[in-house]
Amino acid sequence: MAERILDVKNLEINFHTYAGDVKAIRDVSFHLDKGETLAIVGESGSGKSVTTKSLMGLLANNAEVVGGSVMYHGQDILKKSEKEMQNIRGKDIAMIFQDPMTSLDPTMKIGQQIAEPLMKHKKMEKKKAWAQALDILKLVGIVDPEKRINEYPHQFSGGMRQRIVIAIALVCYPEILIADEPTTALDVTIQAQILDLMKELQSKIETSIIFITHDLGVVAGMANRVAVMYAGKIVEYGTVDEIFYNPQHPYTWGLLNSMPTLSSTLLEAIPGTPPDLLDPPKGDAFAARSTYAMKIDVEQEPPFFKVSDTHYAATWLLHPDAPKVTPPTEIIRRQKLFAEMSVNKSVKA
Amino acid sequence: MKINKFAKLGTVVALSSVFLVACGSKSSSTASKQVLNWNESAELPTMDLSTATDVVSFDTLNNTNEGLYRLGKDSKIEPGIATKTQVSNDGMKYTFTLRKNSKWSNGQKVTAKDFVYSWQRTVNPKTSSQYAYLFSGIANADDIMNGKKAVSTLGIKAEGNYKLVVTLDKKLPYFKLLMGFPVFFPQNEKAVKEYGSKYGTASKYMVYNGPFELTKWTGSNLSWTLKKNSDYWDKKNVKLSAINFKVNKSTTTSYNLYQSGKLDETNLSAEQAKQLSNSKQLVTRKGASTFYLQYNQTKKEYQNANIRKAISLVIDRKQFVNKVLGDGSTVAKGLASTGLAKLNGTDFADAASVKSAVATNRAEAKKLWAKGLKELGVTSLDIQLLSDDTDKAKDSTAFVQSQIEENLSGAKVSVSNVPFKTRLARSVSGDFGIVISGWGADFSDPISFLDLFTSDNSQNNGKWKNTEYDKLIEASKTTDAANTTKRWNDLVKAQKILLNDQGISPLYQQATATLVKSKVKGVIYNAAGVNYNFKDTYIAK
Amino acid sequence: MRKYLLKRVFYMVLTLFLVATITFFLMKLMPGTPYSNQEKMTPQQIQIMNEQYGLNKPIWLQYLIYLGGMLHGDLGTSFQYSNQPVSYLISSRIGASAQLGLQAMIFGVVIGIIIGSFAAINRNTWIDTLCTILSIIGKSVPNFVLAVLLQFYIALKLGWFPIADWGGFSYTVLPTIALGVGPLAETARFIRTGMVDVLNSDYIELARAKGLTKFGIVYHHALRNSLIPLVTLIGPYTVALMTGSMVIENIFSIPGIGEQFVKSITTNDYPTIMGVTMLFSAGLVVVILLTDIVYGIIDPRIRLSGNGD
Amino acid sequence: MEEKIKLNPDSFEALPKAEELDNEKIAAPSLTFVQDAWRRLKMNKGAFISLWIIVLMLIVAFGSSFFIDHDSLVKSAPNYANLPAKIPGVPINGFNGKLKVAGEWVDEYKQNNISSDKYFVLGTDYLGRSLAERIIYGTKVSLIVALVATFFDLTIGVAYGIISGWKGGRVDNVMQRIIEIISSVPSLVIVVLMLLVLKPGMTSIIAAIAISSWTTMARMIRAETLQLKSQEYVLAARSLGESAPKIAWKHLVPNLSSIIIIQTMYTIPTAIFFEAFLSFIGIGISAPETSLGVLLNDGQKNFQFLPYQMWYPAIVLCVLMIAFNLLGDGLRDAFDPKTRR
Repeated sequence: MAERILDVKNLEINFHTYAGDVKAIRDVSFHLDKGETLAIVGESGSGKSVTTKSLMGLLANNAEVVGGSVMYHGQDILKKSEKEMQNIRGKDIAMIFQDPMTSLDPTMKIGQQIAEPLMKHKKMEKKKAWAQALDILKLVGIVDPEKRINEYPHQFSGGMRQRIVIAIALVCYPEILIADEPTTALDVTIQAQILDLMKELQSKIETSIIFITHDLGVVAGMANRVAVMYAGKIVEYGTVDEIFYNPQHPYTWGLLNSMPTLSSTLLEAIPGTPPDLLDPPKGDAFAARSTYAMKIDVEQEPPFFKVSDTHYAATWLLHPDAPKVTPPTEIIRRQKLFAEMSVNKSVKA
Repeated sequence: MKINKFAKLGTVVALSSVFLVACGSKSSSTASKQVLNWNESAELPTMDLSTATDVVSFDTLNNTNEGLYRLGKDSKIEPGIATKTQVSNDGMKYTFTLRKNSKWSNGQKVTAKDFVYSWQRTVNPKTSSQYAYLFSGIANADDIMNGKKAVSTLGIKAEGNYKLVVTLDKKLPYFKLLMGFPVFFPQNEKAVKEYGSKYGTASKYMVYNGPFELTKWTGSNLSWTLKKNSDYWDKKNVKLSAINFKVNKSTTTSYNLYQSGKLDETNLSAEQAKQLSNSKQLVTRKGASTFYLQYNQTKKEYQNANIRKAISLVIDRKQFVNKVLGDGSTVAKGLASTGLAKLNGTDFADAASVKSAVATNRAEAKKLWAKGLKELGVTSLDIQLLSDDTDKAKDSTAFVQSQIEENLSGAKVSVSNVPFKTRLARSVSGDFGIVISGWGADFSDPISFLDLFTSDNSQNNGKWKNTEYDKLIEASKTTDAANTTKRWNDLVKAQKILLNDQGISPLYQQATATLVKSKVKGVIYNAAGVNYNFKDTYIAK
Repeated sequence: MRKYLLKRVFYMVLTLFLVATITFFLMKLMPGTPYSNQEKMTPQQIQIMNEQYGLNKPIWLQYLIYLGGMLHGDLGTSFQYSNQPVSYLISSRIGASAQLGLQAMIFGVVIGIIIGSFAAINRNTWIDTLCTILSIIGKSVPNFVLAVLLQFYIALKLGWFPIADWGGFSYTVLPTIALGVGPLAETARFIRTGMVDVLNSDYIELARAKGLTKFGIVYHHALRNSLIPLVTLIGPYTVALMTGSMVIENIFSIPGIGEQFVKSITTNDYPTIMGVTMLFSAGLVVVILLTDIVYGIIDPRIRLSGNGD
Repeated sequence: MEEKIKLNPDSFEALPKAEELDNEKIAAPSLTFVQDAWRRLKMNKGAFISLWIIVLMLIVAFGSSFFIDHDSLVKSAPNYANLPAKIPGVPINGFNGKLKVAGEWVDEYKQNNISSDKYFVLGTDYLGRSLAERIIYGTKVSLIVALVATFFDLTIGVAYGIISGWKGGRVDNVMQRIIEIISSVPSLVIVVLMLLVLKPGMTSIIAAIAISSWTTMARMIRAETLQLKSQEYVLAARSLGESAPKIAWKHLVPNLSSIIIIQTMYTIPTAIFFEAFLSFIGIGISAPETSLGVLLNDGQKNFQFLPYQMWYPAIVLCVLMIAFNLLGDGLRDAFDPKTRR
């Protein structure tokens, strides 16, 4: 069993707004093992970013952690002071942001921007820090780094900038790297390059990654495990294979169904919009958009039902009393594949 | 309370110091403190006496330079460079003997040639002196100014270095007074030539022969210092070692400075004067200037005497000077100011006053107004009231407007307060209905006022015309010039004609309220011509 | 870059030329004459005087002469000071005005930055509210009212600073404050808004994610980025200081340009009015050009994109 | 997994369609742009109070036209000159007819033998005219100057900006050069020069301020128009062949409205300040008309003795300026989509 380095339990976060409290994160629990990549998938507004920002202690002013804990090396990060958090950020837990166009300081040389964490955390002198910045620039694949280290962000393309952002995040060799939709703002061709780079660096630097995305397609190649979030809650989690080939939650079905694959030509969108978290629905938040909704879905929240040791899903459909439903054909196809895969596995075993 | 105590103490000290000075023994003990800090409300524009036009320039020239005479207290003539004056029997020729110990600050002696040079320079049209008109009466001056005769024909001749002969075209009863006015001071030819166009534009581009020397004046700065002139012939009677002048355009500022002891004198706004009317340090400088309403008689409504009289009668001048101005200004008795000239103990202003011309009688005014409107065949009248944009002028127009509109039905007054030069231009071009303007005497003689309203005078902007008035003024200058009483009577009669006809409606005789520290003694102030003479001033203590 | 500069300078000259032209003809429309004693002068004298001032020539010729003179730095002769060249009047007084303006600018900008960033860092707290109220008041109280109050209460009643006059540094304190409060309030508001924006930006979030201290973030990232746009305000500040000096110099009896300008207005001294107007315009145009150049130098985004347009 | 929850037998029946739809409603009330701005403005206490202060001042200033006219302005009563404030039933020094003279409170009304039933709420000026009346009238004049000048600023500035931005190319270039020239002379200098040429008075001041102050508005409108021009809906309107003025009116002006409103809120206090400044240096509104600037100028001359004569108009002027500035800030925040949450 791998070492568990991060353990999030029953996290609840509210945002205070003029209209009332927005319950952005509702009872979220997950963990991260050393060296693995956990993907958190969900539509925008489902609370992925809020969750990860709470790990960094970077929540907005009007956010309040109502309950839960985030255990990191046996200590609750949520209880740490700002000062203590400053020593964790960038050194132990680092983060890559979504938009490389805006996440670099336009008025500072990139060398300095990379060197900053080193000077802060490793107490390095400027010269030494810059030398190390140069190394990491090479590592992230910047051509002609000696020259470019003295340049400003606007002189770089989007992909290059994201490499720099990655360089900044990795320069202190953090234990956990949180990547918040790191490829969303990039061209598809660049996306692949960045993803490859991240995979390559992960093996070099031996970091654990929490990979946040709304794009399941990206997840497949990156993650070991996947957590699907909807309306501030995790609705299903499991290994990549379990999520991709044996999904149980209708929302996961919807996500997979709306993803292009080689075999299917028809893409199906999930109808409706996410619920308003000012006043979250009583039962299953997805019920309103689900074609499989049952009466109980609007009355009571579903608990997690165990599918396998690593796979849980919060849907009443898994209740023994629930009627058996037929998932979309694409899902049936996937589940078939999954069955074959497990047979193969057991054969190999 | 406090003020009283200090004031008493001040007098005692003052008396004793006068005593000491009178003994002529010790002045050094006070010399170290003999510095006066004086407030000015405007910059010093020039030190070239030929082109100077303003009070500050003339005042400064009067203290740094000297002519044939100095004007002492009450415009009394005191010795200057002239030690002896001979007047010919017909009064047309003056011979001055000059002192030999007067020196320019460039080391040259002051000679008769300097006077000749200075006068010729001033009347020369090329110099374009705006005060050259004062030379009118001196032989050939008018012709020279009009470019008809050569400058050298001017009636002034130097006989040797120390004798000066002046010949006149006509008798000038006030000739000696004129000699105390800086335009008639000598100028050092060498300095004028040497400095060229820079002459008189900074303290170093000027030479001095008066009690003080000008220093620290760059030509445009806001402060300068008059330093005791160690070469002055009468230096032992000059007690001040220096006078620091400081320009403060806001009386609020200058009063603050005065209160904090940075200034020994400040002029006050009307409001300040009103508030300080009980102060022991308040000194009211009565000016030789009268302010009056001048009607534009090229317009038919103002040709109507009833209208003019009605307007005049409606104004409560007493209330105006006491409550509105409150700076010590007094109700004008007539055109010529009080204290200007006396004959046998009677002031000209009293002799020539017409009570009804400056009285308030609203019932009468309404009657006359109605009559006047009827004669004009109108029921209402728009009155354009023009004046300067100074505070006093604004107060005046506001008050006159309120008095007219409140009491004369059908009168609608529109007011414009414009800068001085704009006001002048509009006066000259006749672009006004009624203008509130003032005139200050250049020298202490009623003629300085009365000359204004002869029909051919260029300054008679209202174009009031009265042949008898013209004749009387002419007579005072020619046939009656030699006879003091006759001349006096002519002038009295003339002013009465002017007032009875309301050619103008006098408002008030201007005074300037100032605060002067009680330790400052011996400041000589004259209303007409140059105002301040600091030669005898000293600080008591 | 050179081409761009040349273009700018060309437009600058063109602008000044047009300003000179317009001012010149405006002055010709003004009522009144330069002489204060016109009635007492003979026609001969007036004619000679008009010749001296060049007023007898046709207006177009006067205009050409004026323009020609201006090229040599000759702005004519003042009407109120006899024989005093306007260029001398201006040059002898520009020092005080420039010193006062510069001090007021530095005072306003520096204190404004401190207050503004303080408010932004503590936004939505009472500190922010206090700073906002102060800057609104600073923006709303006319500088001449403030000057009168400062002079009376601080100088006269408390005696902390000289009441008026122009001497050492202590003389400049009150006028500097009176003049600088406007820019101060403006700067504080500008910096606050800018810094709130910057503090909400992604790169500040990244800086926080790096684990930098609050001070480090504000000093190294937020301040830098919110200061750069401040350069664009220097032009408007210059205007505010030039015009503000007109009354402030009067109240504090400072021998400066603004004071001179007001005097020349009330004395119909056209050459001085024109001269000061030209000076103000030229100053402003140069300041705007300089701020554009400086902006290009300190903002790397503009600096390296070349033309800076 | 243990179930602590009671499950009904029918719990697992499929949900009827109607209920599904019901859940799709959005909980937060939907607001139009203006409504949203208004709500946000109301949230901003300072701005909201300012709005009411301005409304109140407008009502008082313009409502006073029925009571304070030309006659009451012109009428002087030197007997009552320079009396301090006296409010019936207020025994506080400074509001009971007493004035601090040389450190002691003196009843000026008694000293001047004024009948005890005479009250001046804010005292009187040097001609014995009620200061309260004059301040109200002065406020009106200041507001008129500001509003009318702003109106011209608005029309000229907006039209100029739209034309310049819309036409683009050479027209835009020339128009921008013109703005550059105008704004290279400090606007106060322009105003002063204009006033020297025009006859002094309210019309001239309004004209002078209007002429010099529209450039900022024009610049902002132009920049925004340039952006709007390339928006899809404008392109759509163009491709449908709508005329340029119609597009400007139907599409541009509504979208520019927030900028216009905000900029206006800042122009008004600037105009008020200009007017006060001009009156202060003595070339502003001429008697008998009065304005806050005139009153301030009159008051400051006498500040050492009758401080109330400057304080009252100064307070009114400052409150007015603060109110407009706060409202401007409030509107900017309310309209600025960036701060919409």
